[in-house]
Amino acid sequence: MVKTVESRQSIVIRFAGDSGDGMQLTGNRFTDASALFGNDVSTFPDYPAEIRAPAGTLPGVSGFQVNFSSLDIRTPGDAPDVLVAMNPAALKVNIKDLKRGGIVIVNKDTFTGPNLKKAGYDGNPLDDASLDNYQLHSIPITTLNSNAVRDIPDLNRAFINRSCNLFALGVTFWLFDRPIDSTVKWIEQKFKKFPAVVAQNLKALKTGFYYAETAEMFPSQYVVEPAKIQPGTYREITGNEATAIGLVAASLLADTQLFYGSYPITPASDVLHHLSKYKNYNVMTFQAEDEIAAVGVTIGAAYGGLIAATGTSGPGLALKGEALGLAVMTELPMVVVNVQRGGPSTGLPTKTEQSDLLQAFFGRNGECPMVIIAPKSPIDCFHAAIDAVRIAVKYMVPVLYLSDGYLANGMEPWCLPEIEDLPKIPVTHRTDPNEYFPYIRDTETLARPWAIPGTPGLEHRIGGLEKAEITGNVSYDPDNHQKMCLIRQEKIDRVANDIEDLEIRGAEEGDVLLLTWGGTYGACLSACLQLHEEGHSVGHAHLRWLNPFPKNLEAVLRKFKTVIVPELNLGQLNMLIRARFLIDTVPFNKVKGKPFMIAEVKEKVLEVLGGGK
Amino acid sequence: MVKTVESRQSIVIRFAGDSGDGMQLTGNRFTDASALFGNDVSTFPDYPAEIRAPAGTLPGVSGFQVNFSSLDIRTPGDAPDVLVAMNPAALKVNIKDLKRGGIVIVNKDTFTGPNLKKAGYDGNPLDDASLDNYQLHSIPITTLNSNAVRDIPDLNRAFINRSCNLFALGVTFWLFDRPIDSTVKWIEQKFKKFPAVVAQNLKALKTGFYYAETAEMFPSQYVVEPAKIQPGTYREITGNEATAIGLVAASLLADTQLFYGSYPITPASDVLHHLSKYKNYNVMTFQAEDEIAAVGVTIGAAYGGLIAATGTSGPGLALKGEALGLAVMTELPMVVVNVQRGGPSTGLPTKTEQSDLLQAFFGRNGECPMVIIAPKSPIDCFHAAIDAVRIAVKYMVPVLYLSDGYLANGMEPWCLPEIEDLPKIPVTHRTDPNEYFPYIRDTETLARPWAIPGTPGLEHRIGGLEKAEITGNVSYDPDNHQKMCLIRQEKIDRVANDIEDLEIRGAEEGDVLLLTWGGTYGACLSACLQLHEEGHSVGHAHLRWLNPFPKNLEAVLRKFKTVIVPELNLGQLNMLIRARFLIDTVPFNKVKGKPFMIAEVKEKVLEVLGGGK
Amino acid sequence: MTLTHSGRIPVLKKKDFESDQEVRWCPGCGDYAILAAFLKTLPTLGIPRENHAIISGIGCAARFPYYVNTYGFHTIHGRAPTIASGLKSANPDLTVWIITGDGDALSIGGNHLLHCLRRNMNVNILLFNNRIYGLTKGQYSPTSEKGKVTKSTPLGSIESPVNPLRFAMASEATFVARTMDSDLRHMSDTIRRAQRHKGVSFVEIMQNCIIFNNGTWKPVSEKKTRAETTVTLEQNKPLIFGQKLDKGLRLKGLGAEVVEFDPETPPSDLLVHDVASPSSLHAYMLTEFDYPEMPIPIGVFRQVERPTYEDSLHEQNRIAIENKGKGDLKSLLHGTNTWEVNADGEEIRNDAVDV
Amino acid sequence: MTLTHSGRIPVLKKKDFESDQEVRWCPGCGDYAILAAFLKTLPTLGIPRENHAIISGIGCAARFPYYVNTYGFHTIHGRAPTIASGLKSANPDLTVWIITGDGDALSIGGNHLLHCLRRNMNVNILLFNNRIYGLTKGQYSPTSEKGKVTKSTPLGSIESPVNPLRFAMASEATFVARTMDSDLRHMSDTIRRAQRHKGVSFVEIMQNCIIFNNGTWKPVSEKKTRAETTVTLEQNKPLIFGQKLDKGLRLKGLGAEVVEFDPETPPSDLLVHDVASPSSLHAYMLTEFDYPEMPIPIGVFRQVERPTYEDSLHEQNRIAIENKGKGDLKSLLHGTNTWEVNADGEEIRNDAVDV
Ligand SMILES: Cc1ncc(C[n+]2csc(CCOP(=O)(O)OP(=O)(O)O)c2C)c(N)n1
Ligand SMILES: Cc1ncc(C[n+]2csc(CCOP(=O)(O)OP(=O)(O)O)c2C)c(N)n1
Ligand code: SF4
Ligand code: SF4
Ligand SMILES: [Mg+2]
Ligand SMILES: [Mg+2]
Repeated sequence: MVKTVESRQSIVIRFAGDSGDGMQLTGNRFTDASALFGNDVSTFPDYPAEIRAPAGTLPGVSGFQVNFSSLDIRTPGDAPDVLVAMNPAALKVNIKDLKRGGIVIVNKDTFTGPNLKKAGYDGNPLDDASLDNYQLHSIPITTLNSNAVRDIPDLNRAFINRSCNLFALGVTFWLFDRPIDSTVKWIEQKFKKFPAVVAQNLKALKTGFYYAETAEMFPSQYVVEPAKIQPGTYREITGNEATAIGLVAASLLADTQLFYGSYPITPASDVLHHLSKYKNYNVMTFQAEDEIAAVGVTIGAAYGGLIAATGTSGPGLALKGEALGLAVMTELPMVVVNVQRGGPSTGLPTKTEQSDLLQAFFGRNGECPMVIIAPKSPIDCFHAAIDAVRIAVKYMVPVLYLSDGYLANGMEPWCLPEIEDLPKIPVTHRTDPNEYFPYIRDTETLARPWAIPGTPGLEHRIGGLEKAEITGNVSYDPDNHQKMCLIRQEKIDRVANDIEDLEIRGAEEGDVLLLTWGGTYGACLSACLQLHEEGHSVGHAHLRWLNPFPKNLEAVLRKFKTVIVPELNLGQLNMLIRARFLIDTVPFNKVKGKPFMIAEVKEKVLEVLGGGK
Repeated sequence: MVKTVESRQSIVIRFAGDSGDGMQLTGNRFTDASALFGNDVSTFPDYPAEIRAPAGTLPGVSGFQVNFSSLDIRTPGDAPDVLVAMNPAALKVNIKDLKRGGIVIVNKDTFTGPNLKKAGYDGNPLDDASLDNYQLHSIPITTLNSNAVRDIPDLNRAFINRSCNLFALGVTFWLFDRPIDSTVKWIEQKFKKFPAVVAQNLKALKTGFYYAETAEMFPSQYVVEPAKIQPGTYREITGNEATAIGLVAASLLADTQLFYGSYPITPASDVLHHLSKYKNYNVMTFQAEDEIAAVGVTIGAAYGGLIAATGTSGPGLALKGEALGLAVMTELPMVVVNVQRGGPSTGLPTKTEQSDLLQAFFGRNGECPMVIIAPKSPIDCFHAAIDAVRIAVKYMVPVLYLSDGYLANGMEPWCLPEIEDLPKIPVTHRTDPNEYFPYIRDTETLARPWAIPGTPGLEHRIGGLEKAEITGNVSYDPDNHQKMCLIRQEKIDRVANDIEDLEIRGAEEGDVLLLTWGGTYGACLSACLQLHEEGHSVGHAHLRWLNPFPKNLEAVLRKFKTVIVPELNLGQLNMLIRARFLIDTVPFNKVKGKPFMIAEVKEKVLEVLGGGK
Repeated sequence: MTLTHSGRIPVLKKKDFESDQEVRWCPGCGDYAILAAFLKTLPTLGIPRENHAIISGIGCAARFPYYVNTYGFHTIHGRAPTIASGLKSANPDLTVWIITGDGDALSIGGNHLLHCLRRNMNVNILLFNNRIYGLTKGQYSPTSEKGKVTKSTPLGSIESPVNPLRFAMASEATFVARTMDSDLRHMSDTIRRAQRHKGVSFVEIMQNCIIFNNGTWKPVSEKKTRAETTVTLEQNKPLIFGQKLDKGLRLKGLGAEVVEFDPETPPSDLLVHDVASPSSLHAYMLTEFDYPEMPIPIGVFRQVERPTYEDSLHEQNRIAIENKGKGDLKSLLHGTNTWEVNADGEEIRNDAVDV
Repeated sequence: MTLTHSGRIPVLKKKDFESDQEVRWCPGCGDYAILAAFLKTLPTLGIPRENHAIISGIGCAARFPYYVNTYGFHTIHGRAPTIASGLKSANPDLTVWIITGDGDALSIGGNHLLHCLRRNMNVNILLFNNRIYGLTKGQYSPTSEKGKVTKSTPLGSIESPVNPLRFAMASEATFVARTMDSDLRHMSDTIRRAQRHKGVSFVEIMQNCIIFNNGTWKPVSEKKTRAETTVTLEQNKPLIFGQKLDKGLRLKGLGAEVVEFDPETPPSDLLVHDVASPSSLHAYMLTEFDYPEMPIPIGVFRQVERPTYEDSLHEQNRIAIENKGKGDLKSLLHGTNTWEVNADGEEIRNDAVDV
């Protein structure tokens, strides 16, 4: 058979199997090979529910998706072109996402009675017409793998099937023309203490590779050329790791110790885990007894003069509401990381959502405004964390940092910034007792002085009761209260002087603007650019700062006939925009625990352009 | 001197003095006399900060305001016509509120060096021109009282000044031509074990009365005729008491036991205190260890099939956010009372505010909608509590009930409703195991069945993870999640089928609509009616239900050229209205811990009518 | 409110209590054994299935209710005692179980646990203590040893653990016991005794998390060493342990010491276990014992009687109704101070003057 | 982070610590006496004024920081231990005081108190126990007696109180003491000893709320009965009390009994107080004593040493820096796995393969 090779700009492949099938490992190896090959790569794991489900069931399915491209990738989470499904449950859960006409590779051996039943199939989907819209490749991986490895000396026969994933990886390596050597090296290193395991895995990998080459089952190979990648030093990074590193970087740029108080919660725990490894950066982490304590110790550390941050996810943010009011009242600088997940209540803890925006705005008693920033990509988590610290200490305010599960676990290659390009963060702890008052304000930022315990001559009292304007004494004066409420709002408003203007990509003005925030940035920008290239008058603008809005937001909105606000919630930013600007924006909502796909955004825009429904 | 008598429709008098001066008692006696005289009466206490302040200081001032009228009164909290100030601090704190030209009665003897200093006066306001705009009556009450009572046998000389308040009361009784006999009787009863105290108080009261009559200091007496009061049985009631009674009444109407779980907090504690007295109504009160526990036990009681309610104020509501998400997810019926106070944080705990509306809407993680009702007057607290229970059990949803400090402590005479006019509240605990599923729904209300532990055959599991549509099993299915989020929203929306349409008072359509919610009802309605009578095209509509809005809200709004939204916050309802209807409403905000005065609302309307600033 | 169920209690079997949900713990998790013991014990209690309610917080342990075919409520992290207290107050006839983990109960939920215990709610608390946060994938918990290396403590934890039983004692619990996932019979027995106790029952179950804290209870969980590392508490029996029953515990000042002896002739001054000892010091002392200095006590440490919260709550209502008569809508609305306004607008006081 | 202050410590007087805020407690409130004792003690500690930080929650007691001219933070209800822990971690050189009430500490704040104690944060916790919620005008608290009639319990409370000292002991506190508002000297002395203790110090102060719970500590607060109703704990001294010093405490099994004797010849087997007794049982036993059966112990119950949380926290950083070198921006960004892309778009791995 003549080997045809088709060239593609970009491919999305999803590996799916049981939690025990090693899909995260498989995906990571594929990613590594692709990155080293020179593609732009972006990945997104899709974990099962927080607890192990029985093998073979739908809730037990674990996935890992890799988007690799010869172009600049903006989202790892798009609809896959290829699905590798190690069992019926994996097929069932993931097939809906696959692009029409996409490639499905299954381990045929697992499509047997009990497994099919566990996955809720009545018949065998490999035999009926249900996969007719896809290119199905049904491989008896268990058998082939077992045949290949069973004679390896010292092999632990109980683990014989454990290398099925490497067999599948081999198949995909061939299909996409990836070199296998980096993976070979990795296996040799990783298992060097267990020669039998090395032998088994190598054998499986190679057998898969050669099987695909010789079995004549694929009509062609696909090649994704290396991307034109900007020269520089790269590393791979997830959003959570970038958040952690961003906070540490901010502390170094501010020359002030970092304190992070947190109580573990999915999907925010990794920020704590990462930060606890940075002790030689003098980072202090404090695992608190609950979220209230976590924000409490953070307020204490901020009061003590440190760069203080706390991190959680939605339910934890709800618990922190009361204490955040204290932070607002006492005007202490800190960063409150919230990695959003599916709600309400415990909801879908391992899935992504953008449904805490209004909680971030309003989840506290009284008039209690907070600055809100939302990173737009895993890499931007780094920069947004630095920006959050910069604004917090400059304006003496707590800053809410809204990440989400998609960003948190998504991974991108990161071209490291030049250190010199990261501006210092000036931090001043007041020491001068002359004309010191706890609530005297900087005329530009309205920041009050950061006078920390231990400083001679600045002894003072603060607290959650309303403060008199300058002295900070407790005040029940009616006019003072109104004034202070307005000042706290004004502080937030003035942050607008310090944030970047909104940029428009695609059409500068015209028919439709996509207005986004947070982790939906990539998919929506891609949708916009594709539509624009296809000749449509579509622009895209992205809000990194949600409170305050950038000053030119209204001007940008008014350049377009229609503004679409895509969100992974039921229309939260949409409501804020309508209220502020009285523009009849079009909400575009999805609450499925999953990111937007480029195609669905495009479809929505086309529908609006066509004046459709 | 000839005694002139002027007739007035209504008078607002405020008694103010030190916490120890007995102002609440004085105000209550004046109220009682006025009610018995046949006036419509409405009162509002103004307590000092939560903790005793030193005598004579500004934070130590305590006030009690009585509005008595020959008409139907809608607000006790309007600008006073008369101020009785027992010391300089009381004058300082209250004079700003007095109507121009109003009467000021002071105890001159207290305007001495140390007292003036404690109140922050440089000079003596009785001597300079600062009170020129008022009718000042400066009476040496301490001296006169002491002269009057000092020879009473067995008098405890340490308490000689304790009857100054009754002297002042006597003065006001003469001034407004109130009979003193009910107060005489009250004193005789109250202190019957202490004859010297009876003698002292009676002497002080009468001396004050006769002093006013003979001292020729008032140019005239004022008479407020009895109001045309509807026949019936009356009692006086505060908002908090009405809330408590409303909940008990709902439980009787539902023939189901009431459970109230709460942690004390100003100004909500009295609801707990009242309810704990209703044990012979089989009411269970549970003082929990904190607000989270309070809502937790309430969820448990609702799960157990009772009429369950919990109550708190702003900071406590913040703490309850996470658990309320569970209540929303598990679709259990309960009422969440929130008596709003000044925020953010501890804020102004004894003062009123309407700044928890957005917290009520959005203070929880995820898409987590709740029904919200807000009573409009102390009496309406009774009806709103019943309505809240009715909707909760009919739709199987938690209902947020937003009262405020002004309603909570305000008191009105209440013409008791006929028992037959209170409709029964049907409660069904499912018992039929046929085709039972935990999340099967009523087609009209979308309510799921209330199947309580202990019922044979209905054993099932619920929890905070997302539920599968009908079975209620844990589900991570993406489409199911979106569907369930929409169903939870739809349930709230359908409540609109069950609530009263918005009514318009004043002009039916025209120039300006005042759109209000909560405790500002009375002042704004009065302002509207007065303006309307004065020939302006002004209407008033009041939202008792905030979520969902009544169905005819948009139609009502569109009947007017301009909609003004007066609120004791920085524009919370205003934002919701703008977002929903894209109408350029005009916010009118006050955040001073105090209610609106009729005059300031009128002024605002006139400003808008005049196209002013 | 009292619920009625059909008079006769059907004979129930283990499988009547098994739910149709697939069990979702990691293979080898100690929670399976606890579930098995629980399912085995339930039918022996003589309680109709519908009268059980299992309330849990969040954590691996807290998945428990899904697997038992009774009423079950998987609530939020740390708050199970509050929801259980509300439910039990609403319906004292229910048998209410609280299933919780060391993080759920003692980290975020410590305060509710304290108050639930001192109130003496008649509920049964089973704390699955694996000394780790399982569900969030392995951070140290309030029962983790000092120095414990976990995801959040790469250089070891710096916190002293809290002893759950000591905490329960200080919280005035009326029933305090300890058992372990590796001894099915003892677990089942302890669960049964906890349920039989009228008042709050607190049971620590030493549980293995095979994924994140494997072997944390090794000295006691291994059958072959257990006789030497533990001492089983039995009412009115001397505290004797050891493979050969040749060791015992004896008072020494304000504390105890181990003595060895010939099993044929145990000394007469051995400490005799009494769950209802007049002073709580006996039980408190036992909570201090830790291996290797002392054997780890297993069994019921303390069991005393005190009125339960829900009984007192209902009793106050009963008395109030007896004294004042059952309130109705009319008396509710009228209160104690009303007046009439007649058609002429005259006012007449109805009641005693308000003093 | 370590703060420096001017090398020499000025000689401070009571009035240096008085703030300009007017004190706002009810006339006759026990809090005045506590404030007086505190203000009197502060200058004797040799600590510069700016190095004190007083953190409180919400309640009457919690108003305390306003009246002391140091750093003060009046936080939110129940959370003072968390804010204090953050502050103390940030700056271990500060002398941090936590001022709290029985509701603040043991109702809403019970969990934070537990964890603050077991972590052994080197802070000083003064719990003003008036057995009532003062600020919210008189509801029962977790230390109120069963049967207590209050605004929220017209027929009496149905909850068993928690004993603050027993709770502290179970929470692994390293310093546990009790004093009272009516004994200025003892208060001052106890406050000083609490501050001197390196580690967490927990002091219960029996305080009178004249408005809502007047006389709650009557047996101990009245000078004339105090000698009979209390026993003062002194290190290495036998436990003797009584007007005539004619009563003492003696061990009896696992517990103690009162013996009377001729003051001239006290028996030799009286219980001798040892704050650092090897077993915590000694102190725990003392917490059980209550009048009238036993005299109420006053003084330091227990004081032992354990590394403090904040020291260990900083120590781990020190060691990490020593071992790995102090991290900088470059090492931070690079991490352990980078590759270079050169101008031709070729990729080269920089580091070890990621395993
Ligand atoms: C408010 C909130 N905070 C944090 C979490 C995350 N969380 C879930 S379970 C858990 C701890 C579980 O530990 P444990 O109670 O010991 O149970 P185990 O999993 O070990 O059985 C945490 C921190 C949560 N679900 N909710
Ligand atoms: C979140 C929250 N819940 C409730 C309150 C109301 N509150 C203030 S102080 C207090 C209890 C005070 O009792 P305690 O701690 O004993 O202090 P005391 O006033 O007796 O000194 C309560 C319930 C509050 N301020 N915040
Ligand atoms: S993580 Fe540990 S506790 Fe949780 S299910 Fe797995 S083994 Fe059990
Ligand atoms: S209410 Fe009680 S505790 Fe509070 S200030 Fe008054 S006397 Fe003191
Ligand atoms: Mg655990
Ligand atoms: Mg108290």
